[in-house]
Amino acid sequence: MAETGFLPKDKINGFLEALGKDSLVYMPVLEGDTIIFRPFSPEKNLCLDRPANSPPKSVIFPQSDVLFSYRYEKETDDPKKVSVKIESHTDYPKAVIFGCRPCDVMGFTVYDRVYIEANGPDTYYKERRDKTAIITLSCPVPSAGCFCTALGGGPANREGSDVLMTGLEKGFFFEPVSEKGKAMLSAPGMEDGARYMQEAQNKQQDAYNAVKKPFPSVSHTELSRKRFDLNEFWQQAVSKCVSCGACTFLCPTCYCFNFTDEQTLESGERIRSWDACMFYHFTLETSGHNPRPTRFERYRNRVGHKFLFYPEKYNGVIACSGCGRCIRYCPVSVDISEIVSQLRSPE
Amino acid sequence: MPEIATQELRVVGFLCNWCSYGGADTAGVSRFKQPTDLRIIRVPCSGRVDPLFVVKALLNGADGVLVSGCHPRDCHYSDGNFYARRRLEMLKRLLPFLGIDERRFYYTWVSASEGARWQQTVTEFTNRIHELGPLHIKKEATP
Amino acid sequence: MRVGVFICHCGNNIAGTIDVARVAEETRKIPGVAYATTYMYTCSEPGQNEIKEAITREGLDRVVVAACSPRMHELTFRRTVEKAGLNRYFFEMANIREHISWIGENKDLNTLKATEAVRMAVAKVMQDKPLYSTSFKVNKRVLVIGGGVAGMQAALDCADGGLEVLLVEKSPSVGGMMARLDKTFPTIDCSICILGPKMVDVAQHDKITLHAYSEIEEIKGYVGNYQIKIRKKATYVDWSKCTGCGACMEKCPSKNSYDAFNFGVAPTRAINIPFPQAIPKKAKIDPNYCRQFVKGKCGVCAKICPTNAIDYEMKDEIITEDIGAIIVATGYSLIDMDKLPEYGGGRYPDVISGAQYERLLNASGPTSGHIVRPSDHMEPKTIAFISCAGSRDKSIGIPYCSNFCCMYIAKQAILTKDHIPDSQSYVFYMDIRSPGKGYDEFTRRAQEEYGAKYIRGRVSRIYPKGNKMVVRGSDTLLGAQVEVEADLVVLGTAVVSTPDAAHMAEKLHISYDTFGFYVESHPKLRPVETNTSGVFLAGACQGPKDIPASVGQGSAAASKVQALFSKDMLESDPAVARVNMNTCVGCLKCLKTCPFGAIKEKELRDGRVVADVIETVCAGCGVCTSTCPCGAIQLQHFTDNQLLAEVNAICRK
Amino acid sequence: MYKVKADKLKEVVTNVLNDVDLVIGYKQGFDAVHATPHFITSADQIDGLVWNPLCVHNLTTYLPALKMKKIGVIVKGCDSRTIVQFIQEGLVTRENLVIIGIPCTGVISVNKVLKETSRELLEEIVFDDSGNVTAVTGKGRKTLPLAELSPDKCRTCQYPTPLVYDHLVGDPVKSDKVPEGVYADIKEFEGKTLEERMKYWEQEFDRCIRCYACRNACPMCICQDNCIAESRDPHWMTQKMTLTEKFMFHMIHALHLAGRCVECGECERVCPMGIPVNKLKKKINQEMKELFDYEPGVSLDDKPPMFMFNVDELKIKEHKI
Repeated sequence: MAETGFLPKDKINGFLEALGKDSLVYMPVLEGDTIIFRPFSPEKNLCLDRPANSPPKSVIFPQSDVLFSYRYEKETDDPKKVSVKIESHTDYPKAVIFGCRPCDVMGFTVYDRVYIEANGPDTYYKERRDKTAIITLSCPVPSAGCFCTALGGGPANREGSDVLMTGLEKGFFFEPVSEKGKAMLSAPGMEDGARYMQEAQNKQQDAYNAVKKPFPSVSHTELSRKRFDLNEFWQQAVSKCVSCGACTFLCPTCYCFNFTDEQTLESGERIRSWDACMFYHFTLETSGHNPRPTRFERYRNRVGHKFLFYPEKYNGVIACSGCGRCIRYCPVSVDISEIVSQLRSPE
Repeated sequence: MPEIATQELRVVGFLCNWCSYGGADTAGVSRFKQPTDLRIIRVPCSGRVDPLFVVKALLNGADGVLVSGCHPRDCHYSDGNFYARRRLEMLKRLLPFLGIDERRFYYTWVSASEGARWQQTVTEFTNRIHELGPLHIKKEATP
Repeated sequence: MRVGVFICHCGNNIAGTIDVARVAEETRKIPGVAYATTYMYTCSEPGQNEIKEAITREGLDRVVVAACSPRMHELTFRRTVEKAGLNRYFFEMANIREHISWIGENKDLNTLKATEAVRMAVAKVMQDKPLYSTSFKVNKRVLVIGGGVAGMQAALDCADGGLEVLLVEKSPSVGGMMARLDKTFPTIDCSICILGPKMVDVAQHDKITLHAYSEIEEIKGYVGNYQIKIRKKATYVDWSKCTGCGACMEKCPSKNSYDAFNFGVAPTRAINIPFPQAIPKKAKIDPNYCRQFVKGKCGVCAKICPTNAIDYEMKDEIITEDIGAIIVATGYSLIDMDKLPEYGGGRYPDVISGAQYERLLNASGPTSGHIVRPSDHMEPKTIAFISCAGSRDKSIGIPYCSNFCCMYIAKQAILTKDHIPDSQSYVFYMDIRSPGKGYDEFTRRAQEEYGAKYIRGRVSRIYPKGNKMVVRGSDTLLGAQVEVEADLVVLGTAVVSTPDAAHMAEKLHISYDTFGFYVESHPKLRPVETNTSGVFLAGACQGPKDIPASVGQGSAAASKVQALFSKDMLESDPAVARVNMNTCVGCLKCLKTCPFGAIKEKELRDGRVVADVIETVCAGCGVCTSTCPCGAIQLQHFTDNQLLAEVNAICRK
Repeated sequence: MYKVKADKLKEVVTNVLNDVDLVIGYKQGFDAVHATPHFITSADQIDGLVWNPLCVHNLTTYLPALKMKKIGVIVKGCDSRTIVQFIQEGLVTRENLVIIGIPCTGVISVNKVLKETSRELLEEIVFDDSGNVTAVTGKGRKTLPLAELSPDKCRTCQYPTPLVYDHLVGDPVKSDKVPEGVYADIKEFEGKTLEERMKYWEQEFDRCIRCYACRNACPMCICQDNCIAESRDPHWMTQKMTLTEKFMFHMIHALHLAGRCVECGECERVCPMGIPVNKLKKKINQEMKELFDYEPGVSLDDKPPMFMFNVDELKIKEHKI
């Protein structure tokens, strides 16, 4: 049994179709100029040229998720008696994420600590996570704003993936990371990867070197608390922020959510939907008071959560994978890497 | 809750209390027979009808929406229907751009005394919606 | 929530074409509904008692009645639930009669529709919030606009009831149209003789303040608390000094001023007292004709005035008053004869209007009651009267009947015979409209006793021939063409609204119809109220009316005001717009669009500016709510959520 | 040319800064092809100011929130329309504004540049006076006329020179674009059948992630934190990610901008999912012009048509069923 695999370019569709037999396969699809993860179908325009605009986090952590629905039922004899029937929806299908990037997967490892390890598993998350296999593509070249290497990751980081693919001239080199991954080596069209190992490693090394490093490395202990607490610093840094949710909703490591109940006359649903600390409502209290009324306070929280609070709670792990999306897609180009390096530089 | 009878389509009407709702009453008092698809929502004035109500209805299952107020100059609140006229006209012209047949939305003026005009409006509009058939807007979204 | 639903049979009116039991059964399945039943006549007293009992027995906190139109019984049932201790706004009506049982033929579909109508009402009532009206003080002064017979009657009745009255008349004297009539039908009373005393009462009543030759400049506020501005137009005569001796009028050298009071039958002086019985009997200068104004020199009146009342420098004066209610009695006008070219009105001097003829008949008129024709001052022997001159004529946009022309033409025919025994009157009519006590007998007398020849048919053309006017028309009874060679033609010109009717309506925030007549709240049941509380209608400003009708409506309006003022405090309607100051972004688009100026800016402690509703001014149209982008201003009882609840109840994906 | 203007601009800003709390301009962004808003409160920041076709942002979007402060702001022709609209709606205090206008010869569309350079990492981008743009990547250099790289709004721009300003940096520029061109894209889209249009919007809106970038970047979206897309009272929308809800949100956005959208295109530029958000508003604007001869943000004494009326509407005819 081979250690690694190789999948010729022309075998991809067959490979995905095979996967599709027992699971829902999501792949990056090009729509106009936008790349977005969509369920596999041969007609769709698979695109691996660059990271998708939005990470595949919604596959495991849907943007809006009906946790359960409920129905009121009347007892016909006595219209005053009402009973409630609750129905939960956790029978998720097996899923495969194909062609996401190491920085995307790292997001799931960030969630795992919170939703599985820390305080008892969140069934909705865990169920999907367990049933999902992740086939990651190592990045051939960095995109504008990428800084994964500065955060200990890299274009070929294996953490969290089941398989790491590396795009080569004639096809894709497969390195299994988990048992799920190993199983894929026996997929139809898969060849032994041994003779492609070297080419792949060179590719991965070149990519690693190409990624820009705004700072050599970062740990939450190095950041200046003093500057972090200084309002003027943030006003200066992010007064231009328009306080939209693009950064958080595109972020592979952001995992905040909100609950809402939606009710009709007879029935209702409890919905868990993404929330963003950049939104005014995120901290708005019923009284009307808002502890984070201004935009810079909200942005400070975002940086704080990723580079201070999370690491403090989860032995030093930074909750940012350096995918650069928040920089690339920010309406006003707020650059988190620049802000972090400013927090890093000595007082 | 009985399901919508198969031959019926969903037609929603926003009627101002003073003229058109009264006109519908008059039609009733005069026993002017009408199709039964229409469901009437009473508002104080056509000026109260935010075009978004029409959109909301159409996106959420209505096959046709009808808004009716006092004739221009006869508004109970003197100006309400003048605002309505501009805003609803704007919406009517936008709908086809979205791919929704503008004939699914109709706004008009019926006074409290115009029972016959009301009967004619409801009948013709309902028939029109039946010609156009149900409005299909895709409902599911990919995660 | 525990909603109670009461479905009315309305005898067979509803139960005949809707399976009400089925509706109740389906409604019972809705979780929020604790009780649903049917009742034969829910609006009957036992029906209402059933609701009250159910509220206590079943512990209901919201009520829906599915029956007739809320326009019929909403108030009734609101009181019912209130009596049972619920807030009156925890109530909704589903209109399953006018909108369903009476118009739908298929019983199953009707039943389905009714079920959904109830469902919508339940959804709405569950979103309803309790509303409480606030009370405010009433200023018990009345403004009466217009000093015609209707306005004077209203003013006198209010004043006699002890209310303080401001009477504003735009011409120099009260009296209006009636003061210009010669006699009144059907009694042939002298018009001014019976009106004069009323005019004097108005002048002398210590509760009435008369502002003649004045106009309403501005009206602000709301029922119980209006602030008004009155423009007292410059008369160039100090009325506090003027004794009405008339010396100025005799000596005034500019003798060709237009005489509005006499409908321009003959000229008058630039300084004049409109008529002998004028109230107030004061002189005023018409600067369009007065030499002092036109040529810049004259000053005769100033010289001869025994009390030095003349003041050429006088300016309009604006006075402000606070009042609590308004009676509008602005009267009517007559259509301009130029608009009737086929009759040659305006073109031929001997074609005149009925109003002008009144002045010719009148003893104190310009001809001292001698009927002479304008062209050559000869006494006419053949007089043709033409009714419906403009009235009931769609082609010039007057489809309605002017109400009293038939009667006054009959009267004028009779008076003509009295004045000129050897005269012959012809009356062209479409059909004779003479309802009312003694009216029909009167028109018959004109024909039978006074020999007026009535010809049924429209006049097609009038043209001069020698010194006669040829009136050509068709006699539809004989089915023949007729031609009458008349010395004088009198047109029963159509009654139209006053030129500034629309303008006044906008000041008052009341609606007016396409003809400019003011619209009453209900054509049958609220004939003197308008849709703006505190504003009432009297007389022909609401539509053509004869004298008794106008007087009656004047009294009716007065009694409405008396009733309104019988309380010291009024309750405001709580179903008005309300602003959520936390979410209002202060764009003030609501302020720009509010038809009533009911929204003002308000600065909060933190300097934020938000919108603020003046509850008593807000009429509850909801334009602001559909204008506000962030839903911060919500019309109570018709909030977005309440309407959305109804939409969601019927539009489900 | 740009260099010269930039220097002139710095002079003006230096003076303006004396009597305002803040001047909003542009500085270089995180990479070669991005500029970013520059909030200048002290003289030492002026040096960072840049002026070139990378200055795409509509900086006026910050103004309503700063209504109480005295602000200097740098505007292109298109941006200036926003201020005109603000004034029409009373959303800013003119006295508190110092408007520094720059006659504009067009900006770039980052997306178009990236496409032309097959999304290689850009090392440098050069704008020369002949109106050419040279993009330098690891793979080499590519030179194209600015016109080919500019966003669609520039290609039909009618107002290159600011319509309202206190200082004008550089000489006024006349538009060489035909007015008819402005709504060409709308007319073209209307060539589609109803079904095609519906399908189009369903596909586009389906990508929406409701991040509200379009809303927050929109200068005319004055509700911002109080948008009804997120509120429960009124409760127009749920937080579900169904197509219906996404559709509804974009309708709210479009209808609330009816007769107000100045077509700065920010909503579309900032959309991370490449949704043509501006199209609906352009369509409405086309109708506003047709119905009320009204064009948002071009004349200080116009009134927005949705907040007024004529008793007799010349262009609105009674409809047949």
